[in-house]
Amino acid sequence: MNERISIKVTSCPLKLEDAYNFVEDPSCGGISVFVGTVRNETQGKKVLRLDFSAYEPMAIKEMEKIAEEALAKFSITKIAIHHAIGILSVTEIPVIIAVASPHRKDAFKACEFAIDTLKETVPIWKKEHFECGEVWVNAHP
Amino acid sequence: MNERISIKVTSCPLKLEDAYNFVEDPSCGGISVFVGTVRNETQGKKVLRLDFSAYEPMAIKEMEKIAEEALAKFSITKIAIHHAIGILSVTEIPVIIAVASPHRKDAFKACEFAIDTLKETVPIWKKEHFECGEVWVNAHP
Amino acid sequence: MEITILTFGILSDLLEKEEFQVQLTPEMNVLNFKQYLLENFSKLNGYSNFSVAINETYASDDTIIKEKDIIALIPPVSGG
Amino acid sequence: MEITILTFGILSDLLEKEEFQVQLTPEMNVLNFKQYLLENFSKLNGYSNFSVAINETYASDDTIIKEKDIIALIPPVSGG
Repeated sequence: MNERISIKVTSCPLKLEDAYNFVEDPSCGGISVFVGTVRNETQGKKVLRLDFSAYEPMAIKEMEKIAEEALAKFSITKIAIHHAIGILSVTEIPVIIAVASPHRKDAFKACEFAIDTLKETVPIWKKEHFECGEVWVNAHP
Repeated sequence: MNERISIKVTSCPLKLEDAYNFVEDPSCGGISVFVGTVRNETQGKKVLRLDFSAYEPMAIKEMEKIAEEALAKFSITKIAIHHAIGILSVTEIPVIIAVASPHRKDAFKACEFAIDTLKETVPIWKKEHFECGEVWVNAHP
Repeated sequence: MEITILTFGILSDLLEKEEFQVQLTPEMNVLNFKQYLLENFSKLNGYSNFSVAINETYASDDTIIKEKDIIALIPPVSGG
Repeated sequence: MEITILTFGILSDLLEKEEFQVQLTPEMNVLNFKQYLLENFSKLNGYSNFSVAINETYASDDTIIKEKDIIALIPPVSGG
């Protein structure tokens, strides 16, 4: 795999410093990091926890595609895309994206591109657990 | 001071987890972090280190203004703006900005607004040290 | 030909399984395969809001399904 | 009236000091103060590319300088 890319799908807790340390580079002046966190509510309903599942080998392939596309589209040096699966509670971290670039605008743009595209294409699903029931997010139009 | 704001100007090394832990919040689904790092070159010249100095009380006031303006302009929950002063080597961290919001777009926009504005208004100066000399950045038009 | 089908998310719940085999006629394309599923699996209850991946890559409606392909039914994703 | 001036960045280097006192006439505004500095401090060597802060806030050209104000000379910033 491209040494400028770090991709991970894991059932262990994600660590901010893993993604950060991977992308940090002497040639870079800025690092943009996006951290997704589990919110305590959605559309007015209290969320207890989220359960993430993935089609893991395909998810990794799609995340690699996003990283390769970000490297091609933006003047960035390194990118990390890490996603957790399994049960996560409020404030826990489903996703971390970190991008390092010589100039900061590229890092911001690439980081936003990566999370937007991940949410559209990567085969990972979350089920929201409420006090009274559960629902697959996005499953119904 | 507003409890949704963390401002710091310090001669100690900045830590990513300090800014992150301050903004993390159960109501938030996304955290955008920008980390400025010292690059090894500028305009083709090799940089050895940067020396940051500040008009500290005014810098803190201006950073507070940026944070208050970000809270007013964007739907964000918390913001941290931390800046280091003193001598920093390549890959060390002059600035960290972290923003948490219920929805990620607001965090990205506010984080970019904060770093853009900081670079325009906050009275902090850096001197670049090269192998053969040094220069105050931006001092000459 | 016998084809392995993987299901994910809401489709695992609806079909009550994460993997199963079906017998398909050769030269079937993805669009016809989706119609076949909807006609033959009443548990789907008309749920057609899914994409099809073949061998871990999104497939278009006119992709032809081949022997030994691994097919995955991909409901709308919600990662991140 | 005696006023304290703080200098930063390149201005500390040019003036070779980080703080000094000047005697200003009352009712002087910021624009006139900048002209006064350029005329009386040859070490500035015509360097006029700076802002003026009064009591830790950016001041506009027409702000009147008052007794006990603390004035800071702010060259172009380069934090971040």
